[in-house]
Amino acid sequence: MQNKLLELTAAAQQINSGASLAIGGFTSQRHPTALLRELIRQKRKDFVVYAHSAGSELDLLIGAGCVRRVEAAYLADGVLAPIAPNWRRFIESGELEFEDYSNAAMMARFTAGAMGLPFFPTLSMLGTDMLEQDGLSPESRERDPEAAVCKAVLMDCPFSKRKVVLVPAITTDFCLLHVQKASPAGLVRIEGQEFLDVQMALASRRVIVTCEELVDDEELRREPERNRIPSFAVHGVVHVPFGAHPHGVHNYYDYDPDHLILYNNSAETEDGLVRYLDRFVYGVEDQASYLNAVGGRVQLEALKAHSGFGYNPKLRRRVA
Amino acid sequence: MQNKLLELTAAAQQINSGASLAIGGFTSQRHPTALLRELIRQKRKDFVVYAHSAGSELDLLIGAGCVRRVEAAYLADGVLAPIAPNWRRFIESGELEFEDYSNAAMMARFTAGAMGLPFFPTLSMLGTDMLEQDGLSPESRERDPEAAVCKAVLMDCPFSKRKVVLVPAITTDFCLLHVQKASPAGLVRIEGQEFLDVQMALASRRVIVTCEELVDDEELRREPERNRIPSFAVHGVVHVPFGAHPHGVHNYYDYDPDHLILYNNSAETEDGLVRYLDRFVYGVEDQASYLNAVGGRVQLEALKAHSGFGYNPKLRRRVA
Amino acid sequence: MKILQHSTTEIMVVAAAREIADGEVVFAGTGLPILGAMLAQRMHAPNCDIVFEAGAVAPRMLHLPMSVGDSRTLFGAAQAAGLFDVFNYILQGGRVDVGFLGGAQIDRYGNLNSTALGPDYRHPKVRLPGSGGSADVSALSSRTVIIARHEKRRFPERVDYRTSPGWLVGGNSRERAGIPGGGPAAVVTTLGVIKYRPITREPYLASYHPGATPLNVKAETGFEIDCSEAVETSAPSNDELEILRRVVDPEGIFLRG
Amino acid sequence: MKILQHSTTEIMVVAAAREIADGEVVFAGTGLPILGAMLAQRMHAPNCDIVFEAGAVAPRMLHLPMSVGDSRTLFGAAQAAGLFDVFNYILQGGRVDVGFLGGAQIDRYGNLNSTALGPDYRHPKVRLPGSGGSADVSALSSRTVIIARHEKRRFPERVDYRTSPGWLVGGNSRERAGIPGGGPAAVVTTLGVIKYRPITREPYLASYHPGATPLNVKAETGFEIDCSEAVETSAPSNDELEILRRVVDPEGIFLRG
Repeated sequence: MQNKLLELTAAAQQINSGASLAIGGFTSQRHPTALLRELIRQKRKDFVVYAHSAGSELDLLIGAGCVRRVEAAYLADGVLAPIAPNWRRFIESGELEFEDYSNAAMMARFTAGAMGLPFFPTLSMLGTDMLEQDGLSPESRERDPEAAVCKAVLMDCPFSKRKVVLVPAITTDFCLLHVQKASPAGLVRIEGQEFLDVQMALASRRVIVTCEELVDDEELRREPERNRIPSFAVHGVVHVPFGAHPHGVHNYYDYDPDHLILYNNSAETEDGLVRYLDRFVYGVEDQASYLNAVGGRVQLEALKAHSGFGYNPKLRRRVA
Repeated sequence: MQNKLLELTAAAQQINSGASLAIGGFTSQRHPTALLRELIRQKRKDFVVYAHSAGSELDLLIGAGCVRRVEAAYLADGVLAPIAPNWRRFIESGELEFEDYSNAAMMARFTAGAMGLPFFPTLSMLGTDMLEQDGLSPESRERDPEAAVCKAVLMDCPFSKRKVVLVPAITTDFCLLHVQKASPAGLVRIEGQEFLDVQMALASRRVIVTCEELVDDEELRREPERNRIPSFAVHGVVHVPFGAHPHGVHNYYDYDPDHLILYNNSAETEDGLVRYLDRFVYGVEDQASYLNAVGGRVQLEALKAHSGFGYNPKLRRRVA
Repeated sequence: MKILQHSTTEIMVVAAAREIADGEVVFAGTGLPILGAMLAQRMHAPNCDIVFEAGAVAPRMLHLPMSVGDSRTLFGAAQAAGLFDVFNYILQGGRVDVGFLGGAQIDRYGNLNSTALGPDYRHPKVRLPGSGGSADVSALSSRTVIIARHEKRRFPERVDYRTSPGWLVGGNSRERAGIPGGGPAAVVTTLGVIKYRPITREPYLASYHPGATPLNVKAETGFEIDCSEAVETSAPSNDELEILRRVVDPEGIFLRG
Repeated sequence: MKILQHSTTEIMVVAAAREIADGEVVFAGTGLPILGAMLAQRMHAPNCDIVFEAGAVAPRMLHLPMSVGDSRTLFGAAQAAGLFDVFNYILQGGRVDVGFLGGAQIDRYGNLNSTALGPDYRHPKVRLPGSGGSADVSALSSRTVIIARHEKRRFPERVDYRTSPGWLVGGNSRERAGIPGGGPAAVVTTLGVIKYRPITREPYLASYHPGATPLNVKAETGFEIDCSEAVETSAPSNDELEILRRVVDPEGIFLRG
């Protein structure tokens, strides 16, 4: 049995500038943020990121100047950050290439990649400007070998005469996930909502998984119905407790409302963003220092999920 | 909360002659055979059955004269019945309409129905006679409102120029499943392989589930990651222990090699089939009498799954 | 008995909740839609099943989620799935009775914009988060209910970018575009409830909230709206307000947003 | 040490097992393919992962399954999935290194028939079970290994019905048809092992089993086959036979079929 265990720094070293990425999670949940901070520290550039509903994990990567293009459906952290601040600023200032799809369309695109299909059909996006207006110009699509030849194609179904939208497959160089449990051999256990992690992983050439807990392969084989990604599709496993902070991990800890608001407020200005990066990314050398910087044991304890809930029902979320 | 509990006879009464059916399970596993025997007793006719890899459950339905047309990939019970005998005889004598697809293509067709799509793309069946030769004549397709307008369509992908096969969606009137556990509100728990039960259920207008064990909704809500069919898509729940016999149910009991061979040998001739039907279908009034007829407590005890295996590791399968 | 006073947010949520019938499958977007669905479940629609695009299906939530991906959406859930199952099997599969949505802009025919403000999509004045599941819910639910603050700048004749399809340009234009679901049934705002005529899909004011008038609505609406049949919205009951404040959002996350 | 005698079934399974390299992902069809994969896992390929179309992924089977849907395929499995995941994500997703198949007829270019015998598909002389996953594995694995009893009637120039694509009509015809996977690498029979030339895809006899001769092979083959380079298959080792008989199929379900 292959041992796929890696240290966080070594995992980040595998991920080259210019790579295309899929990042697991959903808005404020289960993003591999520790790994993303390490990528920022290692000064990666020019990523193309495909996402459905991303949160501040991708916003931070954009703010740190690591991203060339985003194709996505949504960037926000719920009410804590109704518009992801760098996403907004970088697009308004023309510094970021972007393409808009709906969540169902991005889901369809990743699913096509996972299934080895060149496209996927959807009934969504009909009648919307997402089919009428492109974020990417035809020239930039031609220039960019990563980009699909066009955004979507409208077809008449040969069986029913209904209109169907075809969206192009996504296959990324890397998929980065954060999950509850993983084994050194690459078995992965997701608890709670799956989001789109399974399809993102299978649409990727290499999958790197950070996890809250490292467990035996045997333990995960005891309930094979709950394993949804074949271990032969997983290439690296990194043990990173609190690896999704400031986002939440079902059954482990809640999102951190204080930090998410601090992030959102900081990132609304360039200066604020620079100070945030200095304090929480460049100024900390590893995950342990980061956890100290965000409040250490006391703060983390306050986020811990309560048994039977999966989150902390006592968490104060209305931040003054 | 709606109570969807039904008796077996009442469940069968809902299923009208002429209906299109999807039947859960796979070759020798987890078919709703008790419900199918009740349909035969109730003299239903003219079913259109869509299947992937069916076993003697569908073969019996064909033999009893209940089926007008089958679209499927495979009918056999492994080495116990390498060719389903009625499937063979009815086709060779021209008494059954049929259409051949591969398992992946039937999976794709049910998936399209489950997803509300009129078709699904696949890279399979390219270069095969399944794309060249139709079982159904164009006239019989035209006559039959249930049939798709054509078997499959070859297209050039507009993004990649690759060849892609489009197969038409299946939506059935009824999906009949047999599962390990279900709740009166219609939550369903499948243990072991899912086969295609989830997609078949979601591609159907009405879903009737027979189960080994009736459990509380609360019990199934404790592990929501393992529930894969929304209860609002399930319309009837019937408690039928050993409801899949002679097929197996993972974690409950094994397939019955003696009975499967007895079936296969009987069904190889018309006379034998008539005798089998008299003895095991028409001659038994309910599931309890059936279980007595097939060997009662002693035989069922010998099939019971052992803990930690999901099947009976001591079962003698080489029948003299 | 003292009648409780309500805020404009509260009556909006209450009026939205009343659009849900018992036993329906409700797809709820982030924000006020969640409050509306949770309130309905505790009032007249105890058997409605709520579905969230991030993966929670038919939960019995105890605590208000801050977004549709929140772990709180999973409490007591019948299923913990993901985007794949929810969008493909439940939404596009035609199993959602009513989709609950918000939007930054909403136009005459109930089309929504949550992508970008300004005339040039590629160089917007304000870049918004994007569709998320909004376009999908708008296209694929049997009907939708939209919740929005009633301000003139948010209610233009035509949205700057059509993220989510309403009745498009009215008449049968939605059907002609091949959109399978049923379109907006109601827009619940801080001032009243807008509905649409059956054939023309022209908007009309169905009701105005206590304290508001048809004139207020006309003044805050950037398109022509027929107010001739409008009646006053029946005020939130004490029960509705109590449950909303004490059970659904005791922290005041959205109600005191 | 005494050298154990082997049956034609046994040498076929042993030769097939040797086609699996350690660490590969193997898709196994019902029957002898399962024996081959289980034997390989216990001999030279302990880290190969076996995949079954009914849903079992990477099991550590203790007991021989009678078909690919058997619960025995699940023992120690990494995943209990279903047709959807296995066909879409694993097979069509390009993750299967080698597919193991049988067939009632196999022709010159390794095309298989498991649908119907006779000239008229709609009115066949013998109706067979159908493709099952055979067409899919043949189209979508990186390579396939076919296991078949070597009899003239089973090895015609052209199959009556092409259920599963081999090299079609030779040359680059498979590629031209748009089939993504890599085609048959070997046909392991009761008499020997047939392989295919790189460009022309013409069959040739790579080896004949002990006790058989190239002449036997030619006599039992309905198409022309080049036997000029054939060598004798190395006999099954005692280890291979012991494991096959005592561990893989102690009941003799397939070996004494």
